[in-house]
Amino acid sequence: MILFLAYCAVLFSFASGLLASLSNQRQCLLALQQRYLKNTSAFINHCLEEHHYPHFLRQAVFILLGLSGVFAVLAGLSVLMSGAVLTDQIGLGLPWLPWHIRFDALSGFFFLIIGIAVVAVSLYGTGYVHHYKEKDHPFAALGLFTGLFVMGMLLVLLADDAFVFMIAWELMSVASYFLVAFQHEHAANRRAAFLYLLMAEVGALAIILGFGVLASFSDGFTFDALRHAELSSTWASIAFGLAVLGFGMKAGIVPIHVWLPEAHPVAPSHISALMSGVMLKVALYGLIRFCFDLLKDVQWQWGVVLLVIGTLSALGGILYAMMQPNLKRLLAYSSVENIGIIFMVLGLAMIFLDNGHPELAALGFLAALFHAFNHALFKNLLFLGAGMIHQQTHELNIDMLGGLIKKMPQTSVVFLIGCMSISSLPLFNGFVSEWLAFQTALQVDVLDNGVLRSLIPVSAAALALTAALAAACFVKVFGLTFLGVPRSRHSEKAHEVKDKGMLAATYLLAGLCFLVGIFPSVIISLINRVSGQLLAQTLPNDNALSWLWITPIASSTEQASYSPLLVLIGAVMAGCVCYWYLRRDPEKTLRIAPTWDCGFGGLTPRMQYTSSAFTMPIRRIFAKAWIIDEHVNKDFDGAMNQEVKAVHYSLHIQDHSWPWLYQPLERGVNKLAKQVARIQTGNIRTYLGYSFVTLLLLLWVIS
Amino acid sequence: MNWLIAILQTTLFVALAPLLAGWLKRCKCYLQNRKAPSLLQPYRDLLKLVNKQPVVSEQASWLFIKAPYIIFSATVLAATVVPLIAVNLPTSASADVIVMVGFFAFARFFLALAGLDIGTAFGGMGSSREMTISSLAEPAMLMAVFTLTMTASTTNLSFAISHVLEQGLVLRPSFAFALFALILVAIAETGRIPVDNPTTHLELTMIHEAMILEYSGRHLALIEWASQLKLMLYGVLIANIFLPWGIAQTFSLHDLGYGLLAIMGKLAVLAIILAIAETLVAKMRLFRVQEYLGFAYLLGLLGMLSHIILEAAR
Amino acid sequence: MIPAYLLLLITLVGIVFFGFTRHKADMGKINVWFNAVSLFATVWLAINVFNHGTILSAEKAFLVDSFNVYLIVLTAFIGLTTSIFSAPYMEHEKELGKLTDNRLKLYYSMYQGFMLAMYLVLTTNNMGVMWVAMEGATLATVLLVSLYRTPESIEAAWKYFILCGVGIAQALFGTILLYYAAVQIGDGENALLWSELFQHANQLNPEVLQIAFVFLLIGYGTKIGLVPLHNWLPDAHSEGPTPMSAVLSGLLLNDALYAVVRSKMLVDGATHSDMAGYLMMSFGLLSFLVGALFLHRQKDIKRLFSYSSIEHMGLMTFAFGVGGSLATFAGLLHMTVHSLTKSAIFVTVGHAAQVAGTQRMDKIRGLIKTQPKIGWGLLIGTISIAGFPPFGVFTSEFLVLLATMHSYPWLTLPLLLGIGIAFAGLFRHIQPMVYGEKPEGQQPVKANLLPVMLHLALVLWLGLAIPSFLANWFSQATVLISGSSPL
Amino acid sequence: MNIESQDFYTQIILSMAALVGLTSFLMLGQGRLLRLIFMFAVQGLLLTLTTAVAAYSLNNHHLYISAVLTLALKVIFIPWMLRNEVLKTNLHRDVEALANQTAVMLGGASLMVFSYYVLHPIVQTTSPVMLNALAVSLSVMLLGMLLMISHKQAIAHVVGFMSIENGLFFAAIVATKGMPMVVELGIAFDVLVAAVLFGIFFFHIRSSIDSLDVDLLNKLHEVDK
Repeated sequence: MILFLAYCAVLFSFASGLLASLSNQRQCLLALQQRYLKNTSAFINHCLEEHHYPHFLRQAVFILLGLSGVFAVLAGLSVLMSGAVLTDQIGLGLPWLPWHIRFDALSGFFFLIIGIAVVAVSLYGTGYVHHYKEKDHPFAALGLFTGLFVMGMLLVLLADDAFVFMIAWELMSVASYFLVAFQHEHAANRRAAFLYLLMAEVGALAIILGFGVLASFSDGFTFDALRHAELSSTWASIAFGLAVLGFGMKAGIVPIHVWLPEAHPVAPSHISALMSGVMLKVALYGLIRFCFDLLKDVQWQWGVVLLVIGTLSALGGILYAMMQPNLKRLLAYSSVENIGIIFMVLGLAMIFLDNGHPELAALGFLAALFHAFNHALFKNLLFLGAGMIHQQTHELNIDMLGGLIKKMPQTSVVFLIGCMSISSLPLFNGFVSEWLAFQTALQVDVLDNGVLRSLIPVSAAALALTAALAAACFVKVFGLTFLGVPRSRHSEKAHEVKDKGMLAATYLLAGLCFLVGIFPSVIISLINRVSGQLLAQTLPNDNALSWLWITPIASSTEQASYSPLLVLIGAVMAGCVCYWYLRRDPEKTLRIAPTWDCGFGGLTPRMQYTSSAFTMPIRRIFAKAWIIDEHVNKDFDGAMNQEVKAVHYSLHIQDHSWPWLYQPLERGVNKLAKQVARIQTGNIRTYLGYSFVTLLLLLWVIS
Repeated sequence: MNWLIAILQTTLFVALAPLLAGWLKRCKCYLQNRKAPSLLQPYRDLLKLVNKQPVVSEQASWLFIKAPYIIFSATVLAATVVPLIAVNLPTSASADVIVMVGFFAFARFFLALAGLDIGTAFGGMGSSREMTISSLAEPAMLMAVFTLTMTASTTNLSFAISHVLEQGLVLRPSFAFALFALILVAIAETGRIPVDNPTTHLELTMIHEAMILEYSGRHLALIEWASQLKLMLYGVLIANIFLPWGIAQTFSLHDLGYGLLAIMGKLAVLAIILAIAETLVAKMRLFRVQEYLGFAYLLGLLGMLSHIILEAAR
Repeated sequence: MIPAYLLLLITLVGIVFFGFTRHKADMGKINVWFNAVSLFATVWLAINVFNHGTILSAEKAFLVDSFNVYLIVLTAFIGLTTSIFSAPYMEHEKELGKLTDNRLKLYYSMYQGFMLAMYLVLTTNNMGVMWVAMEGATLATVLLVSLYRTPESIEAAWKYFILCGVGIAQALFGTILLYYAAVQIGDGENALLWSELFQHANQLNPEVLQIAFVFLLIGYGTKIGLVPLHNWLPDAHSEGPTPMSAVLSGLLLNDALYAVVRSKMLVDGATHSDMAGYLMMSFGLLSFLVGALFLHRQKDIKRLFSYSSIEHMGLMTFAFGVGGSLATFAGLLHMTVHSLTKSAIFVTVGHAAQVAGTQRMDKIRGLIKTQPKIGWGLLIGTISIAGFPPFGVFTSEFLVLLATMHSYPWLTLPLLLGIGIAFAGLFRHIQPMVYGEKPEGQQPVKANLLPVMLHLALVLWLGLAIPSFLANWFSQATVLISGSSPL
Repeated sequence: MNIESQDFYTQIILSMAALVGLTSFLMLGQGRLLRLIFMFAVQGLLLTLTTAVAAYSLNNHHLYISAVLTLALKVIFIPWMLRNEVLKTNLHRDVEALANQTAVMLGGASLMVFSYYVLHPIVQTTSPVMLNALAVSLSVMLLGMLLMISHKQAIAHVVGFMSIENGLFFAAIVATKGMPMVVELGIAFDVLVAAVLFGIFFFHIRSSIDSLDVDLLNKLHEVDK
């Protein structure tokens, strides 16, 4: 039954894709209708009319997509509730290896994440894709590959053998590649798509090899077989390394993250939302499945690796994000940061697990999955918000925006909520998972290893730095985008989004962000089942997860406790009291006056702080983190060229891993190819010489 | 009963904050041999501001008007967490020290947004600098706090403090480091000399003032009050974590009164020290701040390490 | 066995017919019909084999077992689809004035001649006849490579002729040595029959067979296009008419590999060393890597894909060299999917070249905007050949990787490198061609993309699920070759 | 083994082998095309004789047919065709300057040794005669390739190609008493067609680069100059 729900989710996504691919086939459909259905209902005719058809088709496609999301949520919840492990086989694949399907708590949890995201996106989609011109950007391609993309992600979660896992994984990659290349008239997008697909390929190969290592120590590719592989710790570590490389490539950890900020922003916004919010989670799922499930006995050194990588990614991600003037690129970089945080906490979980503290491992695991969940929520929210802004202003450069809070009040509210959750302020979901992460890190005292005992707190402080920087970053985003005075005509002319669906989607996500922030224990109890199944260890005490408190470590509030609800009540009380007190007599209402301009007059929007101005102190302080080239040239004129007529300022900030990692590789391959090409001389006698020498060589070898 | 005391303690916090500010100003005046205003001057200012009609820029959005209330209540919530005169209060269980830092972040977030809302260069400058400094200060502070929480193996302040009390006077090198780090952070966070100068409005140097330049009337009052509260919060943190003696562990009237006196005494001393420091030290350039906070972070780290290596080594 | 004879007869008739036909208008369609009939014959043959297992004709001249039966059907199928594509294509070329009627006659009759040679290579049981047929294939195609009579095409044809001729001569020496080893244990007449040799393989003289294998490998390897014997391949592919490139890549290379594998089976039977395997592995790996690197420097679209053929043939050779059930199964599967995909790609490439009026890749732009079918066809085909699921190429590459991981873990690194490099090499060229705005002067052409769709659909099917009868044949062939079954 | 202990047939075969080897050596060193072709014809003739002898002494009748075929193709038709080609293009006047001829000859000699070395493992399974015959034919084949590598003229290439065929044929006759008839015929047919095609190609090549120097066929290369 539960499995049936899961299958429904997959099939509906596929169906939506297929339906979308019909968008250019109106004639054929008409022909079919005339051929077969003699007495067609008025509705069908209505749908098939010239000007209605595309509209109805889009509706139908997104409805199907939404259904798949709903079913995914249902399936996920039900499997988490029942705590069952369902397996199945489908008669596809290799003759001796049918597709193995397995649906357990872990998959269920990620089903939940994907489901929510997909529902939101499908609500949002109809309104958003409206402004694409059919001629340049055919809806057929968009819808088809969206469906396949979602289907791929769901299948990855269901896979129970290496083969179908890889098929689903690559389906996901390829489909999303086509979506990244959807607006392929810009060279930048093409380049991004190429880079993306290349990275996906390399990552996938690494993953295959990871499975290969396991498979060569066991019989067959089913996960059951792989689970029972007896590996030496060296081979296990090799497999782990390959897995981190492969899944990390997709998850976008530093320094192999460069494709991510290129690829995610150039897709249509609702796709960026799916890619950044959900696909990264699928990569995470892969890593968890590989490390905690297939490679049973985790080694703490792996944990340290993840911890270090995670810390790097978190810091690097947020620092790079700070410097981006492009809203969607910024969001993409902040995904790198969040993935980094998740990796850190997973690393902690591994360390605790191998040092014999499974309950703390469960805590770390909890924090990681919870943060994954939250990130999916608010990153989707923010990307969808960015999409609305883009749709209304045709502008993503936040130096060109501003003052939107008055033009788009509803959007601004949901976006604000997104910003607050992502910069992990109390009362919102981001804070809870970060709090749990800190709690995990603070349990370091139980460890004996001095290195770990001193390493973990440092990384905890790095986490703190990350959080603070994130807050700064999103103050910048919200402040420059929505507040202040419009900086361009586009943002001057912006209006609130008309489409109900788009607003509904964002409201849904924003509401979830808030509710999860207030009642985290609901989600936590769900995740607890996951860790129960995977680590055979839940949090020490179940009553710790009462609806009111989270006290993850001990049952009493002895060690650490957080009760969002009480906090909320307190806040509301305090707020109301002073509000009521201060607003009590009516004649002291506000007086509206022009802004104080220091008596000079003529404040212009250009006097406001821009993105690069806002982040200038950070840029000065962490100057080593980027490759900055900053130019100020002044045009002089007047007598003796003394007076400055105009000042030109240009700032270009680049990632370190371009010159250090990517360009060397590219150059190397080209050079090698150039060398190799020299054997194709064009002279036939040389060619004969080759075959001659080869013959002699082989003859000499064998005798 | 407990809840009552908790609420009482919070109100005490709110009520006493301006007094501390007044006392601090007074000390500085003595030191700089100026004629000091009365201790109650801050209260008068607040009252005056509250009764004025606020003027709001025409470019302001709803966020600008709501922000002061949010900031104030966030700070008040932070105050509920910190034990002022008594430990083991129920409110301190609802949120631990990390949440308290969270509240500060919350207030700061909205303060910075409010600064950006009007769209003047001052506001942007202020928020940019504020966010920079705080994002450097936060890890340093957490390092300092973690030293304590790892010693007491809890992040719940009141339990941590009572843990320190039970142990009695132990000379912990880690605490010395942590104390110093926390003081540095407190100075940075509350915008005192040498990081920021609350009394000047010189655009080259001002940080906090630049953000609230557009505020007036009750809004300004709330924000001022919140910042005084923040100052006091840090003071109390330092005082009660590192020398908690005198704080009430039972809720008898005698103990509570004793606790109140004790904390007031400690705060008075701290204020004097701060005043002396502010008189002696000159304000530093903005881009030296990271060295300053880096030093604070280093101290926090040293505290942590010395805890791990010297005190809890296995 | 009748269908096999029928097959050879049809193609023979085809040669003669096109040689002397009068009505030149619709030779293309007639060609399609010829191939259709041969496809029918092969299917009939396949059904027979399916029902009765291995078929050995009277006096053992022909042998159809589970190893070559599907190759035969595949050959006929690709022959048919390519002829479907070539009918309008050659018409268009004629309208462009590149060809005359007589050359078209030559083209079609040689087309049939080539098919004849292919069928003979596959069906014959006699290693000598196999050699003759292989040489015949060269002779049949060499004039087609120079069909356009441009200096380049003549140069290409000459190189093709000489290199393959010399190579094949070495293969003949290998065959003679084989015969020499055989006559020592048996009578003269049957001594070249593969079935006989295979039965008595363990009695054959190992030293002689080792030497013989070297010659056979180099000889037929020249035809497979193994580096460093590959030099003729890109020239011949790029300069000949596109349908020719399609069948060369799709069929000729496969059959050469088939010949090598047949001889390897004998050698393995005789010598109980892995010498043959190691030779094939090293050649395969070398070709794979070098082919992948060459991809990066191509300017001509057909050259590009001919190098990708080299690369894939290298992979197959490697797989057969690794031996073992998994790798062999993968090799067999890869032969199928590669020839399907590659011929489909060449079809689209041909049309793309006609759309842009050139084969230079920097002139071909914005295909999707110009003619979506061709653009998407090329893109999907490339995706499939680059080894992305759910296409069949992925399945075989997956298996090869795992098998290698199992037996020679460290060889997976070069494999990985090769796949990555090859992928980058393909896409850095393909993307700009299919995407982007259409340049002025590019006009849609009359194109029949049915073959492409058919092929890609089949490859997709093979990637998702391998039909049982095919799976049986594969596994039986695997048992024949590697001695153990993957099932 | 010493030759006097062998029967007469074997002695003939061995001397033939020696002669065939000699001819390919002469071809290798030959700069003038007409002489080259003549040498080739001589080699064909020797081959025919060998076949005839083998046919006679083993009274294996189908070898007679292959002898006739050889005569027709390799002694008469192909040399005639090549000769015409040479005369038509006035190539009989100029001598091709072979790059470091001595090295090539020495290389040829060492090849002979090499082929003995390669085929040596076979010796214990068979009579030394066979070994010698195989070795000679292998070396003839290698010398043919060397000829193609060292000569520039397309015609020389054809001669080399055909002499490789000769080597193979010699091996087939001597070592294995002739291949099965089908194969024999097939090979002969292939050689015929190949010869015809060569004729066609000479025409095409001349019409495209009006020369028969294969070094001029170098448009299709991938070395960026």
